[in-house]
Amino acid sequence: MAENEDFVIVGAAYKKQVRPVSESSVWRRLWKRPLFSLLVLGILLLGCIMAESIMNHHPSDFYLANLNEPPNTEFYFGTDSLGRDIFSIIWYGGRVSLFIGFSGMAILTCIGVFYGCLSGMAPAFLDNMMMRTAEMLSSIPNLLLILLILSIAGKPTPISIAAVIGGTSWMSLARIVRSEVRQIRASEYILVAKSMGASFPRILYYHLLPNFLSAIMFVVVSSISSCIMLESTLSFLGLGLPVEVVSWGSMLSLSNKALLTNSWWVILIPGVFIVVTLLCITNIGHYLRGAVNRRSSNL
Amino acid sequence: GSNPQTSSPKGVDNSTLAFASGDYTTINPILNTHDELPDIIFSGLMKYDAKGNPVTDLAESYTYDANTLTYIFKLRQGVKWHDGAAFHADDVKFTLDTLTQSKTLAASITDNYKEISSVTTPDENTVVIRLSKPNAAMLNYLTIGILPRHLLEGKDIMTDSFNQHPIGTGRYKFVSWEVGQSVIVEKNTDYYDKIPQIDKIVFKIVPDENARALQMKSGDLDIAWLNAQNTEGFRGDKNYQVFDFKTADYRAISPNFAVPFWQNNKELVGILGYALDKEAIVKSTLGGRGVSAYGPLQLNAEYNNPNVRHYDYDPEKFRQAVEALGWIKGADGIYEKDGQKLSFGVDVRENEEERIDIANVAAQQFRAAGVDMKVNIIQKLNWKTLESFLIGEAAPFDPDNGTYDLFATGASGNYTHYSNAEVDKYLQAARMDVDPAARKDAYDKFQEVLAKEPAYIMIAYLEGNYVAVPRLKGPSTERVLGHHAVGVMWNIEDWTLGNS
Amino acid sequence: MDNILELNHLSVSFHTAQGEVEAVRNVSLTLKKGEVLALVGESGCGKSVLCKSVMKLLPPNAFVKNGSIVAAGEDITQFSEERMRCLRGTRFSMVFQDPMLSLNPTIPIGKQIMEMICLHRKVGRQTARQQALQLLYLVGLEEPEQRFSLQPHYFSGGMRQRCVLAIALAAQPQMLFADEPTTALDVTMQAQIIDLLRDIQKKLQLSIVFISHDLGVVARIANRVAIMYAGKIVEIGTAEDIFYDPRHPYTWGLLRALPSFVPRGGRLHNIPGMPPSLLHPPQGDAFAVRNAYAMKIDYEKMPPFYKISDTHSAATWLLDARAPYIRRPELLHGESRESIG
Amino acid sequence: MLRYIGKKIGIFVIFMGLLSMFVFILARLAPGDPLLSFYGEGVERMSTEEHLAARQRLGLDETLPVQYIRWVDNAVHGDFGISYKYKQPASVILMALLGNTLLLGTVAYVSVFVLAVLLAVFCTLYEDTWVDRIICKMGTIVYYLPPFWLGLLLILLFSVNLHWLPSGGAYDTGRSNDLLNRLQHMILPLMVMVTSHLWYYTYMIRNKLLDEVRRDYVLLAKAKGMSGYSIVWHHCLRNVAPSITSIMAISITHILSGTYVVEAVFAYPGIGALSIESAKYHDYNLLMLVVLITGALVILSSLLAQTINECLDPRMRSEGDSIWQKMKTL
Amino acid sequence: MAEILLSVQHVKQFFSINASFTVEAVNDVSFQIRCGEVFGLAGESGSGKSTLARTIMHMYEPTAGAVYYKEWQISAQPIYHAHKKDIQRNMQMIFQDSAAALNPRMTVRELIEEPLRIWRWCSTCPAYRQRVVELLQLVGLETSFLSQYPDELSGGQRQRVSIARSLALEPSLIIADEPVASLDVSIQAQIINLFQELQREKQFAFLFIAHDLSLLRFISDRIGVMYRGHMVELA
Ligand SMILES: Nc1ncnc2c1ncn2[C@@H]1O[C@H](COP(=O)(O)OP(=O)(O)OP(=O)(O)O)[C@@H](O)[C@H]1O
Ligand SMILES: Nc1ncnc2c1ncn2[C@@H]1O[C@H](COP(=O)(O)OP(=O)(O)OP(=O)(O)O)[C@@H](O)[C@H]1O
Ligand SMILES: [Mg+2]
Ligand SMILES: [Mg+2]
Repeated sequence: MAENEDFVIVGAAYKKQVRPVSESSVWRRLWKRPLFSLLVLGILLLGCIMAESIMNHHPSDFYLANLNEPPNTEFYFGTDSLGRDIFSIIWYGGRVSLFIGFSGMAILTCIGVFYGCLSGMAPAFLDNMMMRTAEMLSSIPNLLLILLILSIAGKPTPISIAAVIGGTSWMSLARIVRSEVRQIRASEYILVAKSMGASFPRILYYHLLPNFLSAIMFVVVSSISSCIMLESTLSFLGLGLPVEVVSWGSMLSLSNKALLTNSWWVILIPGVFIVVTLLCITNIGHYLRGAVNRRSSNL
Repeated sequence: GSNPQTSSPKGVDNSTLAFASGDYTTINPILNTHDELPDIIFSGLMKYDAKGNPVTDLAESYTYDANTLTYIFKLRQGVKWHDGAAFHADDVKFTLDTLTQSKTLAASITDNYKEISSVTTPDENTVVIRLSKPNAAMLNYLTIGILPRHLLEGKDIMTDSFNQHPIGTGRYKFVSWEVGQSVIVEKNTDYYDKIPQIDKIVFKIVPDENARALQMKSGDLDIAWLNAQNTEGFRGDKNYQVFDFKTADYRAISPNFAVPFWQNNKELVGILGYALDKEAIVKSTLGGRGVSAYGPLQLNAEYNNPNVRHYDYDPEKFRQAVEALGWIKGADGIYEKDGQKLSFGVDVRENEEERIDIANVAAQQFRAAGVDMKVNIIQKLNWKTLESFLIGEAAPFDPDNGTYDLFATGASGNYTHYSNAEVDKYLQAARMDVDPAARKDAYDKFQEVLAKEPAYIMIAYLEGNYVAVPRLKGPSTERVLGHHAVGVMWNIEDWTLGNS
Repeated sequence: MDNILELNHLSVSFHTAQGEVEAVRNVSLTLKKGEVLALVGESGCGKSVLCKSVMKLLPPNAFVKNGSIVAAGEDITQFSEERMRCLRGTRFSMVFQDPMLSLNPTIPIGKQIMEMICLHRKVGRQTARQQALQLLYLVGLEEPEQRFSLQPHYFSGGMRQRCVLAIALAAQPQMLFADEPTTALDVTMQAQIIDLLRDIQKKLQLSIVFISHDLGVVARIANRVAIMYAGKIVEIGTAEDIFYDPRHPYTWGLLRALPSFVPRGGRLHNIPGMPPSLLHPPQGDAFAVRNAYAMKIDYEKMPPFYKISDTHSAATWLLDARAPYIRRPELLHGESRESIG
Repeated sequence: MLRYIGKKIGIFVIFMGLLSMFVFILARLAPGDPLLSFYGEGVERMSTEEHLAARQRLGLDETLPVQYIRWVDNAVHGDFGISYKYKQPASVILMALLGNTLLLGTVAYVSVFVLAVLLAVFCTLYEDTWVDRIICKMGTIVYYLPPFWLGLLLILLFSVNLHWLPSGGAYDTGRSNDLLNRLQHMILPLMVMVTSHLWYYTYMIRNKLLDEVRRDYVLLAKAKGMSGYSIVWHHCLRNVAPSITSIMAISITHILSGTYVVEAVFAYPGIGALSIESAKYHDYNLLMLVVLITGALVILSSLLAQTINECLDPRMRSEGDSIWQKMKTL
Repeated sequence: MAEILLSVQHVKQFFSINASFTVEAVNDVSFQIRCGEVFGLAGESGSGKSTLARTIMHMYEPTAGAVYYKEWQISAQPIYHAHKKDIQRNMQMIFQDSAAALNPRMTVRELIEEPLRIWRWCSTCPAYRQRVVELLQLVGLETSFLSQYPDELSGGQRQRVSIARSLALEPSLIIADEPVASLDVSIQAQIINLFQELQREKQFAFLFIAHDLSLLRFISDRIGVMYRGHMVELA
């Protein structure tokens, strides 16, 4: 009887067919997130933001009684040859450096993306002109251009340095964006959006940006590092920030000096902080990029 | 050494010395005033001995007539330029005329020669120099290298290619110049005096201090001037020797008396010295390689007057003195008077790292004492507006050089607008008087007056630390060096290089 | 032993972020020498994956979950990449779904063919060139000499498809997988390519696995037809079996959906609903929710294969002895079949 | 063909004109006294008249347009003026150092890209395996190491401790024509330049390649029986070559401006330091020349890249990429 | 007879690849579509169907000839711009490849909402959602698709999303460029049925492009066949 019941025709959509789904995948997805990087970066950022309450010494003071001391309980990361407390400088300087890094990145990304999109969407003639202009600007060695503009801009502040660095380093990003946009702009969804009457900012924001974001992610993230490095090069050249504003960049030039004096703490600690920070940022950027589903390789 | 291939007598390899040098743009004694190369390629009528006193060089002898203010120099015979041409009195006249009359020349030293009214050459071996005013330091100034007339006459001294292919009469001959890389000189075997023993000197251009230290370590250099910190790494290493030269190079904060703050507060200049722990500055910024400074002639062996007021570190004394002047500490810990803060800026040029450090440490010490000194890093000095400058000066030789032009009212180097009638008087007297005893007396007085009303807040004298390989023998620390420790090669003819 | 390919209970899955995608589920089939087997099914039912898993061209996240692949008597399931490389091109080759994308856009057509020849046969460049030209003649490309050194973008879709075919045939394979070789082409081109395939198959005695979702196309070329649904084969038989005596409701649906079957102005017969996701394929018969003749058991249990004749079998509970008799809906008549075949 | 070349030359000339104008104006807007580098500290002692006369001598008293036109006029006749600092013709100074920089730059440039391509191919072949992951991590870390620091560290290791390599200079004195010697001196600077650029380009090329191996033609190539290595090498690389050449074209200044650090650390005589100094001390003529040279290099290489791309990929010839897009829907 | 909605008059569309070679993609084509009419356009691959559609949509400027929408000559730049709003709202296009025509980074909801948002169709957020749900139901999709990305949909579902989007603004003319060519038979049948129902219900004019004549015969009121850029048959 029961058997026959099974063979009663009930037709389509009689009930939903489901199979129990194991929940393990949620864990796996969470695991793939760069939790560790986020944590480390979070701690670093928090430390820099709350530098005042963490520091146990004044970052730009010279503790002349404690020259060149290795890390100890009073000076957690030791002191340099002028008696400055490296621990405090790290946090305080991190604030300046990260500010310059991030805002430089923001500026160059904004300019680069906007310029690149505009050029990519423009008719051939305008596009050509815009690209040649960018090429012209980028043919002047970056440092040289920064130097010239900084000297016109007057006394450097973190903001002006970030602005100048950002304002002079967007060209290669613009070029990448442009070539991406050139590829995307012929795609049909852009045509659709256009034929529906979408404005340029709308197309840029909803259609172009999300689609080339992954392509420029690495360039954007690594521009944070190049902004920090450029600032340190400027410090090295003596054109950087006023002395009372310490940054990781000025710390790096300190470590150059200390190379022969076996003060490993002066050499290593700032470098480690910079590299770790950048690595974390890269990891997170990489995740953001990878989060967009990519087909698997055909190889 | 990098070229061990040339053979030489046992135990001695005088072939090539590698010397770490800064970059050169020109090699010309009247354009480069403190550089090593012009010193050894060119020679002057006079030269300095170990003590820094002028003695004859190209001149065989000289006489001075105080009434007519005339020097008559007899020149050495048979001296040859490196290109083989004979050296004449004309060359001397040409050089001095260039210094005094050239329209295109813009060198910082021309002021030293402005008393020369005429130069004549009665014959090939005699030069007659007539002065318009007495100048006791003239013999010092005549140590300037003599330029060859036959190569430079009618040319623009500033831009002529001679500056890159110098021909002199000195101990070493210019051989080649690889731009940015090295300048090579070899010994002048026709030299009229003691011929140097080291065949060849390579001036390796290594501008970066750390790179220089590393090259020294890696054996690419034989002798190099290093900063105090880097020198530490070589001390006690048997593979290296360290020469600690005294230098007449000092650092001070020089107030600009043209700005209102200092015009109103001249008295502060001296007192501020009490607030600076100079020993600590030397220890930290100079790695302990230096001495605290109290006067511009402090390292002058003959003319120094140690018995002047010193303004050594004494915060209590500073407090009393400054409060005696009516300053009262404000709520922020900075002194105030009549609503004005005890606050001024100090300018430092961006490329001078050790000065920046000094300024920063000094600023911190001042702040602790209640003085607000702001450090400004600048690219270009503007003496019209700056409030004070972290100055570096040196008076290694004649006391006139490095005092008169700095402290006399309206003198060419007196950018700070310092003016003190008594100082002027003694400096003038010392300049006019050729008699050493009288001069000494005048300089003693000058130093006393200057100490009472100082022009600078003196900080420290630097040391010049040269690191060399042990096989290099001969450098003598007897001589007090000048700015940037220039002058090690003053006795280059005595240097020898052992085998590596 | 003329079974050139045997699949035994083959299951292939993909690891994805969402979970396991079961693209091929328990598929068994055989292919004889000189036979044309058509695989028919909706998009995403696993046709391409099936072919690629035989050639081991699946991406790294795919894995053979179960079953074995036997080619010309050799079990190649566990073959290493190196050994597979020798088989690819010679034992079996493949014509991919999209001729526009499967040619390298920057390399001249001729070179792409020669590459294949040089790879598998020790011949000089000149001979390879000669052979490549012959192949281009074979696939009916006009003026092959002139076109030999042109990049693919100078070619129309049909011409490109011919070139891909030439590449696939270059190393004289025993077996060819043709993965929807005509879908992207228009009707005239489609007909040409199918005729060409048929010719070549006859000439070279090839075994072909022909993939399509268009029964009309299949009717023109196939000896045997396998209908796939949601990773499984639901019905398999000779072309006659499938077209004249289909047993699976899904096959009925497919046959009825052709537009030429309905007079103008009418409504096309369609199968309601969407094919299931293979991410978590449903329990029971996957077709049940779209099947007007579904029985309760269809929602619970996977139907087994029922043999209808020696060549014909189908997996549906309708063939079970206990099932009620269902009158097959009216299908294509003889003359309509002519119109598509 | 002639028209093609003519067009390229036209672009070149306009480009150089605009570039020189831009830098000319920028340099002169920057505050500071160019006389300072000519006369040294002496400038501070000059009276106003002397100062004026000196400016006149250097032709700095005229209005900007006049100065610019005169500069262009001279430059067209091959006279680029004298360097204020070196007091010699700017071209002489530049030529003396340009060779060194070009040598180092070219070798660095070539090795960066050769290594980048090799690494990228390697990473692509082993995508998502531990080798790839390790290379990526290492590459990123090395890329982030500050070049100053790395340079000094390398000297410490290879010259001071191991005595394997010279620590500075472009060649041993007097052996400027000894290529081997030059190479020996170039190894350390090269290592710094390569490490500070390598990963950036590797990563870009790697990404391009990863996109490329996801194309369908790869599957066809694989079905032919080609190995993964030869697919990437013969097919994918060829297809990403246009992107690589365009990246290479823009990277020239990137790599050239990287020489500054290297020159400072390794006392390598080159134009990097020269250009910085010239900008810092308002050595206008030298600055202009340096910028023109790098500008010419960039535009030439980008024109070259364009030409190469057009040869590699005929689709590029007409209006870039769009036509291909259209053709796809054919 | 209903009024003429779209009129294509002697339109030519040439692409010059280089100096010596010009593709004559569309060559002197004329036809008209009335309100509520279904016009089928057939032709083999490369015959210029898509190009014609794009020219009508003002994506290309015609080399010669004119396109009239109602009484406006929309192929002329100034006139197009004067009536841009009306045209953009009332002419919608559905592309052959639904995967390419849907932005892969937008969810179904965002995709369908986009034209509504551009035209400020509703005043509140819930109203937008309401409208999207309505549209989804119209094309036979469940609301559970709202937050899915195009990659996660099957071809048929994607095509439905495209259709829903093109219907969002209730246009008077829809141009469908081979909307079912890449779909398999059963899905194709579903979509065609859907088109027919919608067309009957909403009474929009329809330019339907396909290369399958049997399909066209089935759906359209009139058919044009293109061959190498020319319109060769009008039935
Ligand atoms: N690389 C992959 N990763 C995950 N799933 C995949 C992958 N490739 C294919 N699939 C899944 O496998 C199933 C079968 O795909 P397949 O390509 O074989 O379909 P098909 O029958 O060839 O369809 P079509 O007619 O569209 O070509 C699909 O559901 C698809 O989602
Ligand atoms: N932007 C363009 N530039 C150059 N040629 C083009 C362009 N767009 C289309 N063509 C050419 O115009 C012709 C017609 O192309 P179109 O895409 O209109 O054909 P179709 O009829 O839509 O073909 P299919 O059925 O394959 O979609 C083709 O030969 C094509 O190469
Ligand atoms: Mg498929
Ligand atoms: Mg089309």
